[in-house]
Order: sequence, then C-alpha cells, then structure tokens
Amino acid sequence: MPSLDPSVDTLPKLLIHNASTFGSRPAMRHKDLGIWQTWTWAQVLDEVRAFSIGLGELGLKRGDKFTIIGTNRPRLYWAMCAGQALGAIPVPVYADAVAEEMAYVLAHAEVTLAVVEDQEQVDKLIAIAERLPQLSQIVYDEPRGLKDYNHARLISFEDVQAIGRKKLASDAGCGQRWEAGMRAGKGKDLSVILYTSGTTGRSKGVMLTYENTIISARNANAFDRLDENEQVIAYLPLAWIGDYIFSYVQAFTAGYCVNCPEAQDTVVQDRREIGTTYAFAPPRVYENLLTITMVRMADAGRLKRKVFDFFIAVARRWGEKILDREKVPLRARLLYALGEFFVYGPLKNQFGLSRVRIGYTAGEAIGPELFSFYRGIGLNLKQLYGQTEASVYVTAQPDGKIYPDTVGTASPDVELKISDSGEVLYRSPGVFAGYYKDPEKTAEVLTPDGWVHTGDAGFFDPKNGQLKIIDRAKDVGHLSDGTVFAPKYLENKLKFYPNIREAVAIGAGREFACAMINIDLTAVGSWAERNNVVYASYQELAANPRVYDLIAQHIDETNRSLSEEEVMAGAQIHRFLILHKELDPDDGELTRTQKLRRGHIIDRYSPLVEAFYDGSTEAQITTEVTFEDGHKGTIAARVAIRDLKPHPVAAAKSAKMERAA
Amino acid sequence: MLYREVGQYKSSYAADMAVFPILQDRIGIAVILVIAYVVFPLIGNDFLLNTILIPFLIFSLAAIGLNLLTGYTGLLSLGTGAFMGVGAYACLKLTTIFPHVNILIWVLVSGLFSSAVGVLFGLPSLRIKGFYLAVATLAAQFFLEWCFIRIPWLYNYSVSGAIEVPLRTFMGVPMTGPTATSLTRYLAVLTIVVVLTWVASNIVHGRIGRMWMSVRDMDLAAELIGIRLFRTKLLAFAVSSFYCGVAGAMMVFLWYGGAEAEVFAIDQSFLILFMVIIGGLGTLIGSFFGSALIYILPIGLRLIPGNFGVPIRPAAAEQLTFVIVGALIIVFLVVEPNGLARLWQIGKQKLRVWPFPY
Amino acid sequence: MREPAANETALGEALLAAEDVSLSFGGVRALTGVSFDIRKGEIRAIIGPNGAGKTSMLNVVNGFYQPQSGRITFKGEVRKSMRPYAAARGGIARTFQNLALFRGMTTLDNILAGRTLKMHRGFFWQLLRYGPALREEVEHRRRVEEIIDFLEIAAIRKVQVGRLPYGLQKRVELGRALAMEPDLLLLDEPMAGMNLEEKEDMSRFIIDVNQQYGTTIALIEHDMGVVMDLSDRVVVLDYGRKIADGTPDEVKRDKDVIRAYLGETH
Amino acid sequence: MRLKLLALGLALVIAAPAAVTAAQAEDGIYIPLMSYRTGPYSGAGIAIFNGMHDYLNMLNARDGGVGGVRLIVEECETGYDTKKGVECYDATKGKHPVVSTPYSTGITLQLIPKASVDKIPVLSMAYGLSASADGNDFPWVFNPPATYWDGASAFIRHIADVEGGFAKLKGKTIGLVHLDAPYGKEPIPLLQALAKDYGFTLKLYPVPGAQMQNQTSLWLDVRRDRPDWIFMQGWGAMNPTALKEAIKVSFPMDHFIGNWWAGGEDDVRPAGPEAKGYSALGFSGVGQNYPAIHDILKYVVDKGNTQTPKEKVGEVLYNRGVMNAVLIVEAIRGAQRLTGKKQVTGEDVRRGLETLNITEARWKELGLPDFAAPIHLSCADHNGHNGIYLARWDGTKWSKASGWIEPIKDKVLPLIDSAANSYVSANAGWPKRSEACDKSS
Amino acid sequence: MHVLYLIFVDPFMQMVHSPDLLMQTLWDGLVGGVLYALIALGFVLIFKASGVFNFAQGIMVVFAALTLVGLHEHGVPAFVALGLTVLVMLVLAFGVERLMLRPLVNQSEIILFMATFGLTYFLIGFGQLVFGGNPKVMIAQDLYLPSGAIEWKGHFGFVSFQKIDIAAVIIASIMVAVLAVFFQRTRIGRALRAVADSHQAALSVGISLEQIWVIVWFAAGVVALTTGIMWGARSEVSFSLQVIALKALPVLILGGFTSIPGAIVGGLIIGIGEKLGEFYWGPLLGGGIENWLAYVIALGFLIFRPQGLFGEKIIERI
Repeated sequence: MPSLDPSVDTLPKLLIHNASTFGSRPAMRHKDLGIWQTWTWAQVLDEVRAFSIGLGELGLKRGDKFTIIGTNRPRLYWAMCAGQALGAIPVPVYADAVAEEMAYVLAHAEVTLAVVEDQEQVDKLIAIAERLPQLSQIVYDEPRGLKDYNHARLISFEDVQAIGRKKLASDAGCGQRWEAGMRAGKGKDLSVILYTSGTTGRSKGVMLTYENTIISARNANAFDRLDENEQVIAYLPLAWIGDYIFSYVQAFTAGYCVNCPEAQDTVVQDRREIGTTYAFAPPRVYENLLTITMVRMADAGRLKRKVFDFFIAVARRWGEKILDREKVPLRARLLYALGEFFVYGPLKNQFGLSRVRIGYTAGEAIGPELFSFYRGIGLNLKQLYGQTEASVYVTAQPDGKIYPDTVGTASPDVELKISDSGEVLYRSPGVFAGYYKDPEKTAEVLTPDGWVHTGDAGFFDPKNGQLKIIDRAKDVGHLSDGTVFAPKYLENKLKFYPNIREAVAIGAGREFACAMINIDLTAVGSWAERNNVVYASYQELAANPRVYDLIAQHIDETNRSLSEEEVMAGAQIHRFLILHKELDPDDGELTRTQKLRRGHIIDRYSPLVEAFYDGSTEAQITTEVTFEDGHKGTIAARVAIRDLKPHPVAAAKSAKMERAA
Repeated sequence: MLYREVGQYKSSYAADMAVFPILQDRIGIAVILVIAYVVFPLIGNDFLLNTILIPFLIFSLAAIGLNLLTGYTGLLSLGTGAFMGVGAYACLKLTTIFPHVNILIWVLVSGLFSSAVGVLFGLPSLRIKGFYLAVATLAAQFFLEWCFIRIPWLYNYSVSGAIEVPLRTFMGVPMTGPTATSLTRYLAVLTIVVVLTWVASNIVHGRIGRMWMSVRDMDLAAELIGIRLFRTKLLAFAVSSFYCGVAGAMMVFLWYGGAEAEVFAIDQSFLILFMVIIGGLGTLIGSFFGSALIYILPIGLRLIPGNFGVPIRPAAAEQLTFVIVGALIIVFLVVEPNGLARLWQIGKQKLRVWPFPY
Repeated sequence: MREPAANETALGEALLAAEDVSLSFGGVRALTGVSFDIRKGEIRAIIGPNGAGKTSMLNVVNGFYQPQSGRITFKGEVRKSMRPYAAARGGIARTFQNLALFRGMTTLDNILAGRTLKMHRGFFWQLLRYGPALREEVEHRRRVEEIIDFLEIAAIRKVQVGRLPYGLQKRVELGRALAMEPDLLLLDEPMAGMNLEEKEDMSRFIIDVNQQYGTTIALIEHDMGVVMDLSDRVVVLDYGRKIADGTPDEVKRDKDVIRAYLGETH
Repeated sequence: MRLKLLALGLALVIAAPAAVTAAQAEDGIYIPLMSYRTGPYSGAGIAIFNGMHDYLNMLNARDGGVGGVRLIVEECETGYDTKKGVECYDATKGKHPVVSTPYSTGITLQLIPKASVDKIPVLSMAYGLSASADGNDFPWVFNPPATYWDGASAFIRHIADVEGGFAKLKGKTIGLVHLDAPYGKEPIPLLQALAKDYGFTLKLYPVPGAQMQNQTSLWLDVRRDRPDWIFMQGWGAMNPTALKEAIKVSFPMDHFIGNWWAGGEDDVRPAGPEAKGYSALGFSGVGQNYPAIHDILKYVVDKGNTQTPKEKVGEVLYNRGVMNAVLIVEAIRGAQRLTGKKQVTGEDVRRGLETLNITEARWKELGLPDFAAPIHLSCADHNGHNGIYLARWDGTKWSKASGWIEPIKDKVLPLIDSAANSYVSANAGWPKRSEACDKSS
Repeated sequence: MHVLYLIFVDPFMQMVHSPDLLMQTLWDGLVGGVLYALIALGFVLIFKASGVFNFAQGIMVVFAALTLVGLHEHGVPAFVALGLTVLVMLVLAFGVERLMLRPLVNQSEIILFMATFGLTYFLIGFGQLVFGGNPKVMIAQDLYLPSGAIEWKGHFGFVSFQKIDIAAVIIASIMVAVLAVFFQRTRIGRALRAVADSHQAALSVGISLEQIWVIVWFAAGVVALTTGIMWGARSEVSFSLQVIALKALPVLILGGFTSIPGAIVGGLIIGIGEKLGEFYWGPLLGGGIENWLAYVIALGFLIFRPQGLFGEKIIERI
C-alpha cells in the first residue's frame, strides 16, 4: 500500500504546502455581489488559519465532530479545513435536509459545533436544539436577518476570524502552536465522516482518513493529468463524497481553482463564465441540460430546427468516432466542422462546457444515448464508478477507451473482483475506515482482508475488459418466466426522453414489466403550450390523455430498442402509468442525491403496482406528502394505466452477446 | 453563434462595468478600427473616403450629439444644424485669429462655443417640455441661421458670404484647404470621431449618463433622488451642442472645404434627427447606424440604376430615392420603432443564445 | 426567532414633525390642519380611506407640494418650502404608489442612480471614466451590490426595469431609495398589487431595513394586517384631516377609525 | 422578419458603394452635367439642362460629336444640394470628365479647390465665385461671359442711359431686392462702390431663403422707401413672388429689373400680364429663331430624344443651357486644335477655355448669329466681362429690349482683383499658378 | 440712446405718421396669419384626434396644390381637377391610416412624428415623380378666384387689398365655420371630440378609431388643399412652399396643440406680429428677421405660459 509523504499527508498540511508553492495562484473564487471574488492559496491559508484559531478559542479540539451545513461557499470549505487543522472531524450535512433528518445525523455524530450558511440553517438547528445537547456553538456565514437572534450560542464567521486574528496578534506564539498542532495530525487520522444517504434505511457515517482521500485524489489527478491549471465549479452538495473529493481534496492535491456559483439556479451561467476544464456531474445534470436544449429548440424557428437536427444527426453518426480519433471520411469531417461551428460549439458554450477537457459522469449509470449525445458533440465525457466507501474512485474510463455501457477499468491502486454471485468487490487505499459507531454494518460491507462489497451486480465486458454494472445486486431480478429484469437499465433508457423525468420499472417476479413515469414539467409543459393543452397543475397535466399518448410513444420506442437486445428483449414494458405527483426526497422517494428508493416507492404505491397486474385500467391512490415547510398532508388521485404492445424480439442477434451476459 | 463566452468572467467591478464586457465585442471593435485605420486608407479612393466615409463619420458624430440630448436626456431638439453652424463659424474665426494653432485643436475648441450657445437656447427647458421645447430650438435654428448670413464678421467678410477654408497644416501635412488629401482629412475625422465617441460612451455609462436617463425616464423621480433637473438638462445641452459643434466644424473644414450658411439650415437638423431616431434613441451605436442608413442609403440608391443599367433618368431616380427613403423610414418605424440599434441588439442577442431561440 | 423589538422604548426624538399642514388644489382641500410627527427609528404608518390625503401628505413632506399653511420641521430645521432635490439632500427618500422607476435603465443603473448624491467626481473625470471617476463608480457599485443582495434581485441585475414584473419593480424602487441611505424613507403603498408571497417578502425587507440600517420609515398602506404587523405607530387620515394617532392597537379600537373604515373592506 | 429587413437594408448600404467603381467610361469625351431637375429650383434647372443636353446631343446626331469624337453626356442629379453636388463630382471624377459645370454657387465653391488637384476645369457660366474671373489666381475656374458685378454694373449703365447720364443718378434711390444668401448679396459691394461714385442711395431688401414666398413686409418696406429703381438678384420661387408683391404695392414694372437668374419664363408667368414691362438681364438669345436651334428641333426634339416639350425650346433658360453647351464644345474644339489630339482631357480643355474666342462671326458659324456677345477669354481673364442685354416681358413672352450693354469694367475689375487677392490670402497656401499660358487663337 | 430711440420711439412715430402703411401692414399680417392659421388648423385636427404631430402638413399643402395644377396641366378641367384632388386627399388619408397609423398605434409621439417625416419625404418624391419638379402657376382664374386689387385711398395714403387675399380670408373663415359646425353639430364631429378627450371613451361608445383617423386626415387634406390654392395663387406652386409650414409651429405653440380657436388666434398673432416686427423693427437688424421672429415671439409666450394661450394647464400627477 502506498503511503504519503508525512509533510503533506493531511489536508491542512497540503494547504500550507500550496500556499508556498502556488501562493499567488487563485485557489477559490466565489461569485458574490455580482463579481467573482478571488482568493489565492496564500489568502486561503490566511483565512483558514484565522478561522481555525478562532474555532480553537471557541473550544473546538482534536477529535471533536463539527458539522458544515450550506451551499457551496468558500467559507464552508475553509471551515472544514480549519476544523481539520485542529484535529476535529467535519461532518457535512445536506443543506436541503429537513430538520428531522439533520437531527438524526448530528446526534449520531455527536457534533459540538456547526458552521452554517445562513438564517435558514440556523433556524433548523435551533428547532432541533434540544435534541443536540452537545452542540454548543453555531457559526454563521451570512448575517442577514440574524441580528436580533440570541447570540449566546451564535457567532458570525467574521467574528470567529476576528477572535483568531486578535489571538494571533496578541499572542506571538499562537501561530506556531497552531501549526505545530496541525502538524501533529497524520495521514492515518480520521479526516471526515460522510453520511451516505443510502438507498435503504438510515444513513451511515462513512469514516475516511486523510490517506484514503488524499491517495485517491492523487491517483485520480495523475490518471487524468490534472494540475493547478484546472478550473472546476463546486455546485454539488457539500455532504456528498463526490464534492468532497472533487472540490476539496483533489483541488488541494493538484492545486487547482474551485469556483463557487452565485446561487444554485445560476450554476449554468456561472460555469459558463468560469469555463470549467474538469467537470464532474451525476447523469441528472446532463439530462437536464439535454432537456433544456430540446425544449428550447422546440421553440426555435423551423430553419434553425432543421439545421440543428441535421447537425445533431451528423454528431450522432460521426462525433464519437472523431473524438476517439478514428478514421472518418473527409466529408464527415467537414460536416462535423460545420456542425461544430453552427451547433456543437455554441451548444457547449451555452452550457459552459466548451473548455471541459475531461468530464465525468458518476453517481449513477447514465443512459447510453445521453452519453453518446454529449460525446457526439465533442465533449470528452467519461464514466466512472465510485462509492463513498472507496473515496470515490473504483473504476474510471481512460481516455480513448470509452464505451457508453461500461464504467471503465480499475482506477490506480484499486483491485477489483466479481464475486460468485456476480457482485463487484474492490480493495484500494481509499477504502474507508468503517461506519461511524456501526461495526455491524461495517462488517457486512468490509471484509477483514480489506475487500468492500459494492452491492452492485456487474461483469467484465469481454470485448474491452471494462467493468459493466447492471444494477444494484439485489435489484436485479427475473420476470416470472425467468427473463432477466434489470429495472435501472430500463429506467435509464426511459429517462433519455426529455419528457420523462423519472421512471420506476417494476417486474421482478411478475409476468411482465411495467413502469411508473414522472413527467418533466418543463419539457411537457412547453409541449403543452405549443399544442394547446390546458392544465393547471402538475397533477392535471400528468393525467392528460394526450400526455399519455406522448409518453406511450416514448415507451414504445424504448421497447423497440429493447427488442433488439437479446438479453433484455423479454423485459419490454407492457403497461405504464404516469404518477400524479413528482417523486420527492422530502417524501423519502428519492435520496438526497436524487436516487430512486425503489423499495420505498413500491411500498408507497402498492395499489398502483397491484393494478398493473390485475388488469385494471385505472387505480385510486392516496399518498402522504410533506410540504416544503415541513407539514404533512395527503393527496389522492385516480391514475390511468395504459397498455402497450411489445415488439417482436429481433431473433438471433448475436450469440456472443448471450455468452458474455 | 459567434459569441463564445465561456471563460469570460469578471473579477472586478471595473471589468464588469466596462463598455464592452464581452471579449468578442472587443475583438469586433478592434477589427472595425483596423478596417477604419488600415484597410480603408489602403483601398479607399476619393469617392469612398470623401463621399462616403468622411460624411458618414461626421454625421455620426452630430447624431451622437443630438442623441445625447434627445435620446439620453429626452429633450427634443430641431436646432442641430444651427449648433453645427456655430461650431463651423467659431472654428473659422478661431483659426483666422490664431492661424498658427493646430486646426484640429480649433475644431475641438469650437465645440465649446457651440456648447455655450446650446446652453443659452437650453434655458427655456427649465419650463417647457416636449414639442414645445422643440419649438424653442427651432427659434435657435432660425435665429442662428440668420446670424450666419447677417453678420459678415462671422464669415470674415468674404465676398461670397461663405466660409472659405484656409490651408492649415499639421507637421507640414496639409489638413484643411484645397491641398489636403482625402486621406489626411479622413484620418483626422476618424480620430476625432473615435475619441469623442469613446468620451461619449464614458459619459453615458457613468454618473452623468444615469442622471440624463433618469431625467428622461421620469423627471419627478430624478428630482427626488437629488438630481437638479435644470442643471442636468443644461449640461445635456452643453455636451450635445459640443458634439454638434465639432461635427459642424469638421463638416466645413475637413469635408466640404468651404460652405454657405445654407448647409446649416433646418434640413440639416431634420436629417440628423432622422439619423438619431432611425438609428435608435439612447444608443451610441444607433447614431452610426442611423447615419449610415440615412446618409449612405440614398447614395446607394442613386448609384443602383446606373450600375445595373436600368434606364432611369437621374431626376426620376432622385425622386424615386425620396419616395423610397420616405417609405423606408415609415417601414423601419413600423418594423422597429426603437431603431436599428434595437435590431442590432436583438440580432446580437440571438447570436449570443444561438442555437437557442432565447 | 425574531424577538419583537422593544420599539416603544427605543424610539428617539422626532425626526420630522408636521404642524398644522393645510394644502389645497384650486378649491379642493387635500389636507386640513394635519399635525403629526415621525420619530427616529420607528415605522410610522399613514392610513386612511381612498382620497384621505395620504399621498398628498407624503408629497408635502418631500417637497413636491408646497403647503398653503403650516410648517414642517425636519432634523430640527423648520422649512416652509423646499424643492424635492433639497429634500433628497436632506436625507428623505421615497417610493411611489404607481412606481416611478427609470424604465429605460437596468436594475443596476436604477439603483446606482440612487447614489447620485453621494458621487462627487467632476465632469472631466467623468469624460475619461478612469482614475477617480472609475474608482468612485466601483465603490458605489459595491454598495449597490449589497442592496441587490439584500433585496435578492441579483438575477435581474442587468435587466431593463421596464420589462420586470410589478413586484420586482417595487423591489427595485425600494432599492433605489435605499441606495440614498436616507434618514427617512417614505413608502407609498409598497405592497399595492402584490400577491401574498410578495407581500411577505416586502414586509420582511421593510423590517430588515428598519432594523439593520436603523432607517426611519413612514409608509402608506392599505392592507390593515400589514400595517398592524409592521408599524410602531399609526396616523389615520380621513378627508384630509387627522382622525387618530397612536399604536396599532389604540388605532384599531378608535371609534372614528372604525367609522371611517366602515364599508371599506380591508 | 425584423432581422431579415435589417439584413436587406445593410446589404443595400454595403453593396451600393462597392458597385460604384464598376462603371467605367466608354470611348468618347465625357461630359457630366450636374443637373437639378428636382428640389426647390428645379424650375430653372430643368430648362437649363434640357438646353445643354439637347445641344450636345444634337452635335452627336448631326456631326457625330466634336472633331469626330462622340460626346458622352451624363446627368447627375444634385437637387441643388451642395452635398449631393460634391458627391456627383466625386462619383464622376473617375470617368475622366473634361469639364465640370456645378450649376450652384455652393457646389462651385466646393469644387474650386478640388479642380486644380483633379485637373478638371470648372466652368461656372455667369455664376459661382466672381473672383474666379482672375485667371492668374484661378487657372482652373472659368465664369464667362460676365460676373454678377458685370450684371449689376450693366444695370446701372442702363438706368443711367434711361435717366440721361450717370450724373442724373445723383440723389436717386436704388433698391436691391436680393436673396439673403451669398449669391444674392454678391452685387452689394459693387453697388455700394457705384453708389459712392455716382451719389445714389442704395437700399437693401434681403429675402431670407425660407421666406421666398412670403415677401409681404419687404415690399411694404419698398412702398415706404419708394426707391426709383429696383434691381433684383433673385432666384427660384423668390422671383414670381417678388413680382406679384411688386404689383401689389404698385411698383412701376419698367423700373424693376432682374438679373439673369430672374428672367426666366417661370419667373414672370405667375404674374402674367400684370408683370408687363418688367425686364431682366440676359446674355443669350431668346426664341427658336436660330439655325442651331432649328437643328436641335430637327435632330433631337422631333426624334423624341429629349425631355423638352417643343414649345419650351428657345425659352430664356433653355437657350442659356445651349450657350453653356456651346462654350464647352468650343473649348473642346480649342483643346483639340491646340493639342492635335481628338480625345482630349480636362487639362486640354482648360487650355481650350483659356484660349476661347467666339467672335461674332464664329457665333454665326455656329448657327447662332447674334445669340450672344462675342466672348474672349485669356489666361488672365477667365470671364471676359462681355456684353449683356436687357430682355423685357411683354405679358406673354420675353423679347430682347436692348443692344449689348457693356459692363462698367473699370469699376468691376479692381473689385475682382481685390476679391481674388482676399480669397488667396484667406486661403494661405493657395497654389501659385503653374500652368503655362497658350496664345489665344 | 439712439438705439433706444430707434427701438422704442421711432417705430411708433412711423405708425402714426403713415397710418396707411400701418393699415397695410396689419392687413398683410392678417392675411398671412390666416394662411398660417389654416396650416395650423390642419395640424390641430390631426393632433387632436390621433395625437400625431403631423410634420407632413406642410408638404400636404404643396402636394394638394401640385395635384390640382398638375391634373389641370394634363388637360383636366379645373373643377374636375379640384374634385379629383379632393379624392386624392381622401386616398392619401386612407393610405396614411392603413399603412402608417395603424401599424404604429400606441407608439410614442416622437415615433409618430418621425413617421410623418417619412411621409413628407415620400410625398416630395412622389409629387415630383408624377407632376414634375418645376414650379407651376396656380390656376386661380380657372377656379374663378378673383385677381387684381381694391385700393382704398384716403387723405393719408392708400391701402391695397388684393382680391385674392380677401377671398382667402373669406374662404378661410368659411372653412373654420364649417369645421366648427361639423365638430359641434354632427355625429362624426362629436365622435372626433370624444376621441380627443379619451381614446378609451370613444371606443366605448362604439366609434372606430380607424374611421376617425381617416376623417381627420382627410379633413386636414382638404384644409391643405385650400391653403395650397390660396398660397399658390399668391406666388406659385413649388416645393419651397413647404418651409412656410414650419411657421405653423409657433402658431401652435401660441394656440396650443389641440385648440382650433387657438390655431386661428395664434395664426393671427404670429402673422400680424411678424409683419409689424419686420416692418418696423426689422431694418434695425438689417431686415429678414421675420424668419425667426415668430419663433421668438412663441418662445416668449412659452416662458410665461408653458401650455400656450389656449392649452389646458398641465398639472403633473405623481
């Protein structure tokens, strides 16, 4: 196992290192008050040091847990580092979590201090204060509206820094003592606890050491040749391992610049302004962009739409080949160049992706069509397969060896194997130290010899040796006739259509496959406007028969494409319905990272599931929902069910494929 | 499509408040300047320089002047021609009295005289607005026109009663007068127009521009935020007249090379007003568009029949030109009342969001 | 969490006092002998049925109308007549019932225009827009950005205000008034025509302005609920006369007020 | 929609100037006519350009051009607008014109400085800059047959004749009704000088350009002042209005004399018979009764190659156009003679003009006997200060009412000299004459 | 001192000394004023009903007169030509409404103002294209307009009244009277006034704005034709006549943009004022001051009464 140079084996140490190596290079930017405020590495060190010492004065000490709640703001990243410098362990929490969820995590992690973004988070913490007896201090970044709050346990970020600065000024040895204390930290120390949202059950706190994350980050930087010149935009939840590694650890190890957007809804604009070179996003982000594209193009003039469609077709045909430097005819190259000028370039520009050298999609499987679309227009999009427990990187696709249906080869220093049951296992320096206060669960996942059960079913593609993930191991099932039924596979296919926002495939143990659909309000709403479909609410739109027609068409196309795949052909969707409400993390239907919680959904909507298989054409459903302000209510609806005619199976496609599967 | 704005981020307010915050626009301006300073002088014949470009630039400057008053401050003026005349006559007097000072300096200084006269005739704006104010400026127009004819001192008692432009050199190169080449004059005009346009853009993008626009958009509210209406309006008159005056001085000294008072007649005022409105009120670039359309288009129209061998008599062509220009003005107003600059903006916006429609 | 500020005790001396103000147009009397005061740091509401002379009162305060009789004391100075710009210089800012924005300008420029009085760089620096003039612009831009941030209108920073929805325009107008850093802020029906959510936002802004910047606010509002929630003291006008003056609770119980409001459903 | 229109508009704007260079002169002598058949003065312009156009075309039809070279006649419409005039000049410059006839004082003034640079002589026939009669200072500019000063002095000579000698002028009041523009004010210095010499009082009655059709108060002034004679330096719509107003104030028509731009048919026709007795200066014959005019009728008008209605041929301004064309052609002939070339250039024609000498006999040869006074130009004298006659309106038509009246040259020439000097001194750096001088033929 | 004498004493002395000249001046001023008033009337009609500041009124005068004379030149008998010209003005009114006003409805006044500029250009070109650019003689005799003058001699001198001027005054008076009756008594007239007060109100009583516009433009066209005939008979019909139309602006300033009596009174004030000014004070400045005097008179009025003589007081509501 590789180990780290002890001078840079923790993140605070890396900060000191960067401050001297990259001193005047930008470390962070934040679009605030209308412009991009920039901090160099040296300035970041200064800010972090002052805050850290201030935190020390407030009583934060080695081994304490403290939480970070808020959107991507420089000060929250600094707070992590500042705490780590004291030997305390940050426990970032999803900012959009309701107070209830927070209460569990914070109590479980026994946090003593919280650094939060604004009044909203402060309010949440105050609401659950009595359940968090250890929580002694709340530090806030944005003072707005907090002026009249009781400041007994409340202090602003500036004030903490002021304390630190005062201390530094008044106590000459303070700086050295702080640095010495920080140097006492070691690579093997626990660096962070990240609570995984978990598709099932309560969250688990994944404990990662400095070594775990730093070695993983280093390897990743080397793998993609990332250096201090990269620009990334930090917009994913702070509590997600992806953001932690990508916007924090990798930035610290490579020395690149992390940019915080002005607000969540200006991310695309802000990304465009910055021109990120390295992008990391779950498929949903790419889906959204494509949806926006299609919706807007639907409003474009006829000529423009023709041009667009034509060049997108060119991109589909030749784009990936050109990206992979394959031989293509000159005509195609010329057409593609024209397309680059007229469509692809501007499109990438609109989304701020023009300069992206490497883009990763991770967190979930991406639909192959979606993936090919982006690669077709010249975006070097790659897949990686990762887990919180692995400090992200398990596999990644090396440049030039990219396939839409695989997730790549093992990342550096990662060992991979497939268990007899088909489950993927790995072992690497990034493997976590265990679940916090949960040895039982730890033992379930982490074998004594260091292998981690991913819970995902997969196999190595014999053509290229890359790993292919089918589904959650326990989700892969069979129809009653024995046909393989991989729900996520179907769902991803469906979600390629901009009109379909979410799909839940059902069929394990049943005689055929069915799907529950969530329509995309933006896309379908725009369609409705153009087609004079009147609606007052999501529910009304979802129940519209013409919308059903629209979706039926999409599913039919999906079925046709399935019919050409021998393995999946039997799992064509026979019946579907459009859900009357959007799946929502507040109702526990999605995780905070927007993954389906399939089991929960099937439970919640069991009347609908039953209706699929008893032949009824509609079903009554009443569900409990949580509103934004936290109070609960119920909504009831009659949901129609549509039948579809499956396509005949395209016979004898490829025998090899069958063997491979 | 041409706008690739990825990576253009602003980390200072100064950059964010720049007149051309987008890189591609800055490149565009640079290209235009290169064409103006290098390409045109290289390829331009006298017709292009003297008949198209010099007048185009001069009219643009006058249009900017009027635009500052009418477009930015909302004060309608029909006296532009006369204010241009003040500049021209002031320049003549100055260079007569002080012949050794560089003529280009006098061209600029004569604008100040125009300013003073502009302020004088702006005084009624204290009490009157809109078309009523326009009539006050008409009084200026006719009174000044009368002065140009009636005060022989103004035209140096020349027998012809016209301004006769003397030869003036700059570093030995004739700038004005018969021996000055089109190229020299073009470069002088271009430089003055570029510099003054830059200054105008500075003014309108800063505090003064905001004050003017405040007065234009809602004078009561402007007063309420502490703007003194009268002073602000007078300042607009002064600056606007300065630009018109410089344009007038250039018109006589660097284009015509001599002129009768008639060229500063009411028609001139209307012509400039056309330019401003067709170009777009309250935009500097519109002044250039308006000048191009109103001045160059008729020239083009006149040339078309000859070049395409259409057998049409020049007089008929001229009359047709009137018909077409008149109809075009109405058509343009119907199609885009906010002027060519608005169309330009829309076009630019379309390019910026390409391939999306919005 | 907001603990009701103890305004009754925190109130300072009178910032502005109107004494026996009468105003008429031609033969129509708009105000008859109205006296009231606005104390430092309070939120003072002026209410009354339509045509009660509320707006006229504000217009007198900031100099649009010259009252025929009576006098106004502002910051200890007695004035008889005053031009609006002088009122602005004195620290009075104002928003209008029907919006008086500079429609052709962007949000940013509108609010920046509110800083005009605070900008001093001379004409010749303006010509260059360089050096001191640019530094000044930048400095004020920062202040304006804080206001933009405060009012949560960052997304419309560079949009022409004429194209904004009504509610946002109201916010921009408030922003412009705030940019003047006034001692006294006059709001003429700040919530007219707004939906519930917008009203809540606006109320929050008004309270925050009052709390955070310590600005004294006088507002006209129709929505009684809002008035009662926001204001420290209320003066009630009817047919140009003052009929009541006091805390919201006192006013609510006042017989004259109830009578004046009978038939008016608010 | 909007964008497409914009694109179209811009395309037009861009394409137009580009197209200009495309046209090239064909073989022949290129004579551009800066015409104004539109605009406020089109009434006069149409007649003049018809005359020029028809005479030149007649030569092409009758003689195949001049000296065997066809004349290429092309009109460029100025609308009497200085801007467009200069534009015309620049636009035609590339086709090597041999002469420029600006037909507007404003345009002339613009072209004077350009002429020597571009080597195109400017022929401004009895208009333009009076000082340009001085060939030493203005080698490229010609204004035969007479200057405005000559005209005004001829007027004075005429009234002296009528009154019975110059001595009788003493104590008389002479009014000058003039357009309030450089053109109109031109005679003032001469008349002032003469007033001093002969002891008459000069009263000025300026007509502002915008008030041309609104002269009531001016004529009330006339009525108040009761001048003995009135000379009118008028133009365009000013003339008929003045006549009508004069009639209104009962000013005696036979004491009302216009200069040669106030003596066209259109000027008097609105006043009709009531204007009977009004006279105007002229220097070219009236009527169709000349062989050359007959040729025009035969070769051009009857063939339908003209815009002139038959009855308008021979009108005052039409014939003036003919005369102007004769001057051009004679200058070309002179140039051909001097150089021996057929295809002459602007420089050659300048020499032709400087040696122009149309004697009475030559006028006859040209088929225009007694059409105009003999014209003789020289290097120093670009005008000739030739004889002028008086035409009188009889209520329906103009007819010649006097013999050739000589201008008072000894008063005019010093004025020309000083005007030329002041022009040159005002234009520091005005080029010295470098052109050689040809012997007159 | 002498200057003061010349300004303040001498002119009045002159007036007293030669009352015939004074009367003649006043009469000429009156006639000029009537013609100004007619042009201004055209402006007012259009401005009142459509809010358009019609710059083209001046060219409409020329165009109407030119059409009349031009038709006659082509051999159309005078009164037929007159009828046809009225028809042409109707067509013009329709054209303007359909092609210019309707598409520009709700635009700001300066835009409409500019559009009438376009119309001016169009009519200048079109008129010349069709009828030629040369000046024409008004067919006064064919229209049985009188010529010659009535001279009124007294012991103090004589005053000359041109018959055509007398006719002009009479016709103008009739015109104004007819318009007044039309506005006051007819249904369409009341509709016009309703539009002037409020477009909304007019719409609500079921009057089509489009019809109103056509009517006012047609009425303005007829007024223009009358003006054109009168003015053309005084000199000639040429395009330089349009400059006179600008004189209507100070008239409007004095009279207010929406008042018909204002237009008449304003016209008379300007007409008489500028004649008196030019005649008695003009020589002090070398003459020709008529050109701007009218504007300065108007400006003087404006400074004391910004809304004009008959305009309504502008009260700014906040």
